Amino acid sequence: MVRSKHNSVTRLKFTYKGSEFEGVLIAEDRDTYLVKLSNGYNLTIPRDSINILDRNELSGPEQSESERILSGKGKKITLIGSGGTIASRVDYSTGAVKPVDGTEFLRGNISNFEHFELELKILPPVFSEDMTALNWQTIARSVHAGLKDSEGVVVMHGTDTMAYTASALAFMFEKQSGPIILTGSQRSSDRPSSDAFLNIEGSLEFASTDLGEVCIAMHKGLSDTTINLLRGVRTRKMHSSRRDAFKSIGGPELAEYSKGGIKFKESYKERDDSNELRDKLESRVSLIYFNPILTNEDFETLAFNKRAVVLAGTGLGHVSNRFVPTIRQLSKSGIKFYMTTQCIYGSVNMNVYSTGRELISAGVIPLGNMLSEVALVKSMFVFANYDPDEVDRKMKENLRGEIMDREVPFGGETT
Amino acid sequence: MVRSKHNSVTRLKFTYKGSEFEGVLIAEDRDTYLVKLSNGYNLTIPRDSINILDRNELSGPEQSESERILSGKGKKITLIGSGGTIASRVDYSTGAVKPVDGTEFLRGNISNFEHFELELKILPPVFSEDMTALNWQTIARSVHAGLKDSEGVVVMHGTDTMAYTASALAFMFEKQSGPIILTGSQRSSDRPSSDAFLNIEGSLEFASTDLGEVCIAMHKGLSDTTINLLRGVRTRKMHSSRRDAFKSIGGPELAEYSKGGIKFKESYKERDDSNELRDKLESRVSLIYFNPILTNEDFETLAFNKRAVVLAGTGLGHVSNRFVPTIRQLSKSGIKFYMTTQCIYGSVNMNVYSTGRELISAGVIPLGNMLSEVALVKSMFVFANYDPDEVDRKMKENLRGEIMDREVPFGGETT
Amino acid sequence: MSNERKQKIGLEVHIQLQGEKLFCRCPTESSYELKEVVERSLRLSSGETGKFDQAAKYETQRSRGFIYHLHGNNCLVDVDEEPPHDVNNQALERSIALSMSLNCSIVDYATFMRKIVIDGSNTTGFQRTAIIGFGGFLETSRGKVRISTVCLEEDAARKLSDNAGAATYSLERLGIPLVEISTEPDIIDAAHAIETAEKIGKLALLPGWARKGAEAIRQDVNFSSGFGRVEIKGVQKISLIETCLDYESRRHSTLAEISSKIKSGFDPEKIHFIDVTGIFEDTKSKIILSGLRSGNKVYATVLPSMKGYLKNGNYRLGAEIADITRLYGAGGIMHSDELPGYGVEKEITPIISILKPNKNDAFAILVSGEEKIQIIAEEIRNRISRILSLDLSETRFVDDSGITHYLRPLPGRERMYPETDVATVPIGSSIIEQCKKIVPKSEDQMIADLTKAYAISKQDATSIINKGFTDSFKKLTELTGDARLSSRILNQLIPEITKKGSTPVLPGAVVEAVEMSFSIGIVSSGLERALLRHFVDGVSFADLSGMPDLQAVSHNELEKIIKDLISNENDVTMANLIPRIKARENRIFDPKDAVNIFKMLSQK
Amino acid sequence: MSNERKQKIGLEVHIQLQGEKLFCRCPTESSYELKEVVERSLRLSSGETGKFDQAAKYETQRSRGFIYHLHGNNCLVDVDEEPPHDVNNQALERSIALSMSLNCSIVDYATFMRKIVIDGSNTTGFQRTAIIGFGGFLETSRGKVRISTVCLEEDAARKLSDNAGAATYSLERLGIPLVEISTEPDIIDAAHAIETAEKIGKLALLPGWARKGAEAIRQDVNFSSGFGRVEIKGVQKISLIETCLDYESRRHSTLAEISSKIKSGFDPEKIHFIDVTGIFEDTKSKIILSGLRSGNKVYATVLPSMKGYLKNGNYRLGAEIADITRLYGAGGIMHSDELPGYGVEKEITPIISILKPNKNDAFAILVSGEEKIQIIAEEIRNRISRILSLDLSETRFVDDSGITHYLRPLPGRERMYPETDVATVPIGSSIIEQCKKIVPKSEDQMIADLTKAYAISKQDATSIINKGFTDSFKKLTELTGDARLSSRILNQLIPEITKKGSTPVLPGAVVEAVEMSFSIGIVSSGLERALLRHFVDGVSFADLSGMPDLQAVSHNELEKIIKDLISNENDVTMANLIPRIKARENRIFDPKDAVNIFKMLSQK
Repeated sequence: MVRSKHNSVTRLKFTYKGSEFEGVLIAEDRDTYLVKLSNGYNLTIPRDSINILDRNELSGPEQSESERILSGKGKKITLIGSGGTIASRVDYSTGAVKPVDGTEFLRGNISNFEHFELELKILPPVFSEDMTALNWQTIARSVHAGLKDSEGVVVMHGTDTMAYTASALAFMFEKQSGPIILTGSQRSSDRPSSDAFLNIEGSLEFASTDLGEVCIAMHKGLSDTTINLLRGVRTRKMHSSRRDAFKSIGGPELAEYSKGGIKFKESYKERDDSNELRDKLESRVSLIYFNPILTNEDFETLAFNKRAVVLAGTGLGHVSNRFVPTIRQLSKSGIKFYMTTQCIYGSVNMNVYSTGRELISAGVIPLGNMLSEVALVKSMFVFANYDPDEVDRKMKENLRGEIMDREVPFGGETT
Repeated sequence: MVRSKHNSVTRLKFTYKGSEFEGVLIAEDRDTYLVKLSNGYNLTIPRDSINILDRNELSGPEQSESERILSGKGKKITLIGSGGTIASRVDYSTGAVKPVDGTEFLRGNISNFEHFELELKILPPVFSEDMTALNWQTIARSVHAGLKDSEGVVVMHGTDTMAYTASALAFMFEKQSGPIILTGSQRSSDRPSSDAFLNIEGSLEFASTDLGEVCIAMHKGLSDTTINLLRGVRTRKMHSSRRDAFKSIGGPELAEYSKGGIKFKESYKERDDSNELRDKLESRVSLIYFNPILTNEDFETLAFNKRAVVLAGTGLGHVSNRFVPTIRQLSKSGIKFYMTTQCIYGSVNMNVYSTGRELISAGVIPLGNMLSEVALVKSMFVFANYDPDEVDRKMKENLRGEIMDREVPFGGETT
Repeated sequence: MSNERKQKIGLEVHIQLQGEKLFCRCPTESSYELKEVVERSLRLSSGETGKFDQAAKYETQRSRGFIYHLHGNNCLVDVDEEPPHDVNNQALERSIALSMSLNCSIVDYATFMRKIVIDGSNTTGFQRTAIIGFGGFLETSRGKVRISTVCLEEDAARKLSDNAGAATYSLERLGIPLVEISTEPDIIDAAHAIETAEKIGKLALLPGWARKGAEAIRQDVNFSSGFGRVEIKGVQKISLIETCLDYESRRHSTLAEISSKIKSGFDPEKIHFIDVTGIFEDTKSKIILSGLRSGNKVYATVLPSMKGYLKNGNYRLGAEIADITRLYGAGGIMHSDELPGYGVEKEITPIISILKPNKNDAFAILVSGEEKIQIIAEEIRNRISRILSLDLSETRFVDDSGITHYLRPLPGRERMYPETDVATVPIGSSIIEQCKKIVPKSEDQMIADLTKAYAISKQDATSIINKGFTDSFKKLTELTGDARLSSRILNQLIPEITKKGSTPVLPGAVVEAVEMSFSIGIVSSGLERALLRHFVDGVSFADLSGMPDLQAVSHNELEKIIKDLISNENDVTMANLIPRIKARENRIFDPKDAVNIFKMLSQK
Repeated sequence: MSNERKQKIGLEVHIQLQGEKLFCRCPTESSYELKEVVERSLRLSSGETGKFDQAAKYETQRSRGFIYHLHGNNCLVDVDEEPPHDVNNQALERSIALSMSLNCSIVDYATFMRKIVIDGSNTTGFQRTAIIGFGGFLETSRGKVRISTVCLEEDAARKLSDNAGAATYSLERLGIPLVEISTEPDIIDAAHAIETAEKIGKLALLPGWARKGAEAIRQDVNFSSGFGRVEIKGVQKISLIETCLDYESRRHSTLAEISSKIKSGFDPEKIHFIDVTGIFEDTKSKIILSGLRSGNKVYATVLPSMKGYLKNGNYRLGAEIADITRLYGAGGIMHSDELPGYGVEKEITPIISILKPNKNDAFAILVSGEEKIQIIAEEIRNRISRILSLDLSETRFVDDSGITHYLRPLPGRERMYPETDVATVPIGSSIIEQCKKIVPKSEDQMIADLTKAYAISKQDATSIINKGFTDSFKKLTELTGDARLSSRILNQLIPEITKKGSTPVLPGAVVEAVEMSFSIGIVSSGLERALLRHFVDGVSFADLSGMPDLQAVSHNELEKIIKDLISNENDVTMANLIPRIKARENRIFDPKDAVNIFKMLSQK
């Protein structure tokens, strides 16, 4: 996907290998021109092979300014664009992709456009992989403002780190007066097959329920028929490219949306009467993904000067016994260690094997079936908002559904 | 699971809270005695509450020495015990767990015991989570010796890092004259419900085929009915505790074993005429599991002084753009960066988004759908056995089935 | 019975606690909906010291597959796919409190261990159990019965069916906290056993800790008459205690008789099954024919010196043998004491000519699969030898008619070893203090307390307590200020409503209805009528509020009525006052108040 | 035709390359087994510059769901669940080589772009395509035909069915590399078009690069007679080229006639559908009845000034309208030029009284769903306006009978934009050199080469080349040393075997059989007989080796026979020598050799 903002058009007339062409210049670099010919075809031409007969700068087509608020007849929903391909659109004349500037891009593309009063807020676009705690805070404040004057909020987000952002928002909102739904697209919006529109359609429906949780809404399967509602703190991107990449880990989805409407499948927290945002986040935390090659030195570096270290251990929650003395020592110095499993599915249980018991005695605290990434984000929230003598209890406590007491061997995908 | 080697038995006669008891001392620590009463029940008693009337040291029951080789009528298979709960057995009198010392523990517990001539080799037991490259080499040499005088080898291994070991063996064996099957147990062998025996039963069957690959054989589902044969370099432990935790990622299993026999489902490499072991491994490699909180300093430390760095990036293979200058610089200094996806399922593709293209230009090499952990182990093999100008090509080349060209959206579990 | 003196009776009372399961957070209750099916097998580490438990070993020899049905209250822990979670704190505290009420010492640590059970009733192959209390006693009408231990354990799965190939279990019961209370053999007779069982059961039942339902409290009965201990499993109904003790006692004495008569002539090696399938090719026995059609064979064996003891008056050695063959899925036997019979007649002579029994020998015919006939023979030899040497110790089970059957040998101590997946729980002083607050009182104590505090009859108090209505009774009395009225509502009105109405009414609903009634002005004396109309006839409170026979006439109104009577009806006297008022007024009034008013007004 | 002069004809030839797909590693071939079904919809980013492609926009207006059937040669890429992999190198090289053989310039970079196609035939909503060569030419018997471009693109999915609700596609064809060769409109007539198409097709067919099968090579025909360009899609059979060009040419000239006659009187705004369902309540028309039962309504509209032009002799304006209504799933129309008919008779008068058509106006009846009647009316107004203003440019498709139908407007350039998921591939000198080595020769050149090298007839060479037997021919000739024999075996014997035998025989098998025959001593002159016996009669080589009429008599043996003849039969002469030998010997012998031996011996 090309992202560009230039709006003027350069028309070229040239010869190349003895043939004469006309076209529009789409891009150029040190060596080549990328030209769109008058028959629509694109050609990449070396600078030294082109013979330009005529070059003509034209100002590009006017962007029609869309209304910022479109009054449907239904509930007011705030749409927040935080970046990612979902909140962008393609200019077919050049193939360039730009952020949307109004809700008009949804008209005709989602079937429930007229059922809502939509307000669009565009934050400075950030690639999903570039999101940091600062961006989470910016989004959180924007969501907070959105909740104040609408029934629910839909955040359009890049998919790469969407689950991290969802966790961050989930912890930061102690109370929320409406649903906070994150959605994205796995097929970029510059293709007709994009999953973006059905994801937004479903998200708007979810955003108008009485849900009081931060959730992710994405495709359930490969068909454009069903959108899953997934609890943010139990969701992980499990495939790099499929549109059904987002999976609820260890339990079923909360709800499904299809043309037949919404079907809730699990109990959920209902929305609160007011909003309470605690947007402080501690950044001195780290995630150590244990592997047999990890050196003691690297382990120490990753833990050093941190307040909390989340270990993604093997199996039921183990790291090599060679790290036990280091952990014991750092633990005594005040660094907190929390154990999760790199298996992704299932819970840690550090009573079963002696290594687990050793680690507990060295100071490691098991976090049940909390996902490693969620534990990392949770530690940022807990360490910024609670006293040091409360942090362990808070980390172990189920604050937002991030820990599941029960994992059942039926219904939904369990591994 | 308690591991102990003491063989003598201490009989106690004592009073506790006014009642008189007799029993066997199972364990004692600073504060307590753990006693097995004559009715079988266990009691933990504080030292200061017990009044010992009589203490009697007896030598424990004799261990009957099992034959090391048991001659069934079938193919010769070498069983290697490398540690883990699978190759251990419980002493019901004390609950202590000890490594097996012969194949007798299988008699009556696997249905095909008489079909093979089994030889057991016990390596010094290592907890799965403590395995290092040195252990992989030890196991590899033992397997190599086993292949020389048997039809196939079954390695009993702890499950936590079994997939790492399987990958290491897969790369180290350029040629193998028979199947190399790793197996373990998710339910420890000290319980009647252990999955160990059916796993071994299936492994022996797989080890007597014409397979020329390193595979993992574990339960297919929650029932004790079917054992999966999984290609070592495409397998990951996906659940901390379920017996069907091991999953083939991105493609179906190679074969299944049930009482009906073996059913091959995919094409596989057949065994070679001879063995070729390349057991050198480079340890100056590391795995960086990208997350939004990862600092530039920690990133640099993990890469510094390494020969190869495997990045577990987000989505199609991204890390934050803030690492691009660091990667570019370290890359110029000779450190190799390889990209995999932390989604686990699916392939990286760094052409789609500008971050990916930036990372490629900074020197990062995408590894298709190779698993992060497998890429790490592969880099250890490649950097120890190939010239620097060959390493990139070898990393990208599909050596043992670790890269899949095609991922299909049907058949088997795909995410 | 002549040997009643020598009898020793002990009980193990098992009480299911309601709430969550012992080692996971699944609820103990569940709608019975099949969610998933899992197939398993269980194995023992053999090649061990060789001393592993004989009961477990016995089950291994019967090795089959197990099929488990999973329900809504099952999770990975139940199906042995996840280690146990922390122990259920509420269950632990209640088991401690129960131990305390049984005057036990409480352990300093709850140490869970694994008791190997490989009949499939536990998916793990073991049951987790811990001693919580020991060395206690229970007061009974016939003296103290000592309590040896109180254990906290997991309940087992419920068996749905048991075929030769596989046993099927439902898992919804697995893992429910079970308090096991074992007495010493201090119990005198069946009646005493029943009293003891009931007293123990009520300790958990009355405070509402026990689950509801038939299987929530089960007894195992231990019995001995000098020939070894018999453990009788699964005596769910209290009423079965007497029947099965009676049966077992008779069984022991007749076996002692048999033993004294034939012990010397018994040579176990003569029990040896011979394939006689050929003889039955055109048999008229439907039982045998159907067995042959399933691919089985017909076997026959001599039963040495047993002629006349297999089924003859009280002698029932045949049943002891059939218990074995049925356990191995081979059906019962046909033996010479009952032949000809079952359609077997013409085959008898050829069988005798093959078996060549001696004069005192009996013989038996058995239809069985070829693969298990050897092990069945071995088991019969062992068991008859033990019986005739009067070692009757074994585990039995009781059927619905109170008859006991052989189940397996007694478990030994070998089958227990530490459950290291569960951390040992220290029971410190803060837990002890917490538990002391909730120690259940005995039923007698509760009745005495209630009778005293509310001045109700012992009968009413007993009924309230046993119905679990104590809380409702207290609330009702607070509302009505009348303990007897409250007792009447709970003990008489609720059954009446339930009898007349279509659905049973719960005390909670009645308390609410009383509250509502008072709020709309219904008076105490109209209360029972109001409740009947509401619950039985479906009259709404809005309608009830308009019914005069439920409302009271106020003092002022009453005064006005009487004044009016006096002024208009000259013949009003103290004697006819009440009927006269009633003739004018449908609502309820206080007659005493009326008399006083009349007195006052007439004095003026 | 009078206006043949003005006609311009161009071709787009599409050739499927066999091997792997263009952007994934799936094979192009697959057993047709349904593996999975996926449902999709396609959308265009609207709210854009407003200039997005009209063909694409048109499809959006017909928006429906798409159902995709996945097969064994589909992967995540095909179903748009994974970005494209690297371009298939073999396909790229072959497309370059084909460009070279068409005398094209080769681009310096293969730049893939996305051509939006949202009729569902591509799961992505676009087709990936890149220009590989341009500015070339093809020599034909009637002069050079210029080649404008050679593109490498993905083939589309195959449509299985097309209902109002959803179109269903099978994906096994999607992504197969397709070389698209576009000519300039230099083609003179249908015969010339056929020659051109065949010459281009054979460039890929003869070296075995093209897939086998009916759809492996398809043509689109571009036609213009001065009223705009018509692109006729899907002319799979070469034979249809002539029929459809003929049809289209006539269509243009009659439309020109119609236009000149009624253009001035046409007011598009008069086309307006009125709901006349009420009139048809008890209609006898089965078509309309069945439409009503499906919940549709009946509409009628005036067709201004069209009376006599809808279906009258060559005039077929009705078909032009029906093409539209059918595309929207509304079935055809019934119009006044053919009414009464279709069971519609009594309804005509009421309709006329509602529509009130003018004298020259026609009218039409249509059964349609209510939701789409407006868009159908709009499309009819637009299309008829364009036709009458003689802008006939559009995309059409040809049916099996060679008749063309309206498909959609011509695509515009707007619908192409860069495919950034695929890195631009530089075509450097090493690739160019590699490709030069494999440039396919034209058929004429190949025939000339083969004729010259093997001294076989041009007819035989043509046949060998066109059957793809060149390699087998060369191998055979190496074995037999006799090119004509080899040609005879391939061109005559194989068809004969195939005709007589049950299954067709492949040249590879024949070459193997020849090798085998020689190894067991069968001589060249017996070869054809041996092959017939082997393939048709199933005679094994072991049996063949014993058949004398396939074996040769050696020189020495022949000498012995002739010596014997001479000594025993005095009347042997040169003239009767051969018959005399044959009478004695079944095996084959060389008559010349016999004559020489006889000469030599008689000279002695």
